[in-house]
Amino acid sequence: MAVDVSTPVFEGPFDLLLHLILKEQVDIYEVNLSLIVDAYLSEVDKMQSLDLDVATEFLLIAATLVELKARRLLPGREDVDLDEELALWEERDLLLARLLECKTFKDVGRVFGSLADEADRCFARTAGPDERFAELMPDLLEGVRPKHVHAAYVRATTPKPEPKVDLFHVGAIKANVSDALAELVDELPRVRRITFRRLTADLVDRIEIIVRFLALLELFKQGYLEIEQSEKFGDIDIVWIGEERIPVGAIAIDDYEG
Amino acid sequence: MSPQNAGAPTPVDADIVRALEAVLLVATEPVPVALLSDILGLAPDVVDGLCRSLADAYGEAGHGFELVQVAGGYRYQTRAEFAPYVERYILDGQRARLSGAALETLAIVAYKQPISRSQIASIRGVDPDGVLRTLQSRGYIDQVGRDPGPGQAVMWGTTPAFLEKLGINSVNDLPPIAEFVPGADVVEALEIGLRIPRADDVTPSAPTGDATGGE
Amino acid sequence: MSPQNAGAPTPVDADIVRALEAVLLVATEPVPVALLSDILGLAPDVVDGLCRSLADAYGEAGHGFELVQVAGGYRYQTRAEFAPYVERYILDGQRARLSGAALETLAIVAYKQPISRSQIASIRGVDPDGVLRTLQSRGYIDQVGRDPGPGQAVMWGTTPAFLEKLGINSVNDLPPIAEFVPGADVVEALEIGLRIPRADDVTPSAPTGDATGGE
Repeated sequence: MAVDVSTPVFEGPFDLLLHLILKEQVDIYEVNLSLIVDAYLSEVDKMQSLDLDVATEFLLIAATLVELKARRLLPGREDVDLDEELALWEERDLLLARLLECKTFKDVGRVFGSLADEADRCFARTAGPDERFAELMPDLLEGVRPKHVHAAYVRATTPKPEPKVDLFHVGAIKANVSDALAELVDELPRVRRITFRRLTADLVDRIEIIVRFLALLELFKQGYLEIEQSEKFGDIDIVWIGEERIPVGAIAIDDYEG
Repeated sequence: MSPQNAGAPTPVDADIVRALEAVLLVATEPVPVALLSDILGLAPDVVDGLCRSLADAYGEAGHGFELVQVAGGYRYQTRAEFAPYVERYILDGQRARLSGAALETLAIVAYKQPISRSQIASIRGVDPDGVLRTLQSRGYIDQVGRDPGPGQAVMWGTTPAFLEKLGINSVNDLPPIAEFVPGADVVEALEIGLRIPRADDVTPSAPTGDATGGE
Repeated sequence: MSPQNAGAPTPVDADIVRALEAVLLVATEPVPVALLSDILGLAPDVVDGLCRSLADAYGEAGHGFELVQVAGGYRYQTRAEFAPYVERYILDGQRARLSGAALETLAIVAYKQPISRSQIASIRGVDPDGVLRTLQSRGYIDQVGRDPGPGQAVMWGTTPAFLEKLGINSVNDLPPIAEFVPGADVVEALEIGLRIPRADDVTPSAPTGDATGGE
């Protein structure tokens, strides 16, 4: 098999998600979600020719994951908005369909690998007609002059310029959860209580907000803060309940050691 | 076992079968039935029948070579079991294997062609540019046109070299994609992995999932 | 008449005869008995006997091809009486122009000979095997030896026929390649030239590289 499934190097977020769910059989609550979201972000970052549709799609899927995880972290709510609920199901189904499609082609890829391995063992005859037929062979060099050979050599040996990467639309998405975490640990103990709206007011990109939200969830999970929402659609209050000052390194993000 | 009998079902001169063998021997790529039909002056279905009989005859006689239909034509090739000997002869014959990423991308292009890079990106969830460049430089895919819609994205398709790499005659010979859709067990596992907790679910009291999040 | 019986005089496994057929089928030049002997692990005279029996067997069975001993070794070739069909294939079935990739590979061989396929691959970034075969079958390049180093890679060079077609006496008559690294502007101009094919790009009489060809 050409595909080594045990490799710890994942090819993007779908690959990682499929591995976690199908091979490790974890549910995403157990997973450090920031890892998957970071995988998304680095793919968006890598997009060599900018493709806003694809980038947006990736971010929406990342947002769905965040929402799914948030559901399981935040205290159960008794009043559930039906529209919101349906929308979440729809997004979840979309993500599921995506993973199924990705898995389908992964499996086809494996079948292609076996076909190619089998075909590689058979060698075609390529000797061509022998010299008795030489004078019949069309002269492919008709009209070619030494200068054309020279030009072809220059073409073949000139280094190809690196394609220019145009990322100004995406801006510098350098956001990752570890950085956001460090910022929060620096900021929250001083302010003690702040609304999520204020905490993210200076952020422009939706993805930065998602990342900061993930960092908050991580802190919540580790018991450093409480999250309160007094009314539906009201502001979410973030309350720091941890130590006055903690060294940044003290907060370990659950590292993925796949 | 001899080629004289190979074309038995049709009253074809034995010399025609030998002429067929001669043409196939000098060919440097699979010869389409239409071309053989022109060269031999026989109807395409007769030629196709001759090729099949000849292939069967070689199989029964037990030769080290075989006649196969690949990439839209017939060609002679060595039988797989003699690869060790052939590789001893072809010192430079090492054949690069395709990576998992390349195979998956080929699978998508093969079944969805013509397809744009962004459609591939959204299926695989990764930027496909590097893999597309590799596959194109190895001749397995090529630009087959442009999307008529806005943006005029380059559309990709597979090449005859791809068919030869997989040893198949046509992409139509591939099994329907439905046969590869994951089974109920996989769907169920994904549903569990991505389940939406009901609103009245109790929040896990001690989210110590970190320990299991690793492996 | 099957190859199983071909080696009858010596108690040789039928599979060895098939392996012999497989090696002969992929060979692009006559295979010396000594090389066959190495590959099959049999004494040269046994191999020679096998080849003769095999040639006889093909003759009796009446194939369109034959196994013959020519200068340098054994090879498959078409039987003379089917030459008209082979000629029709050559005239009908072959493309009549050297592709850009083939011309570039030919240029690399011309300037860097003797050169191995892996050296060509590293310059062009693609597997050159198919192109090398085409160029060799046209008689423009040939194997000029083997690398004395480990692996003994086949080394390629241009032929006298190539020089004759170009109307020069020696590869030294080709325009010299400047040992300069092209500046960024040149690279960009080249890139633009490659990206936007001009109408006259398709004929060999005006390849795109002319403007930057350094004349």
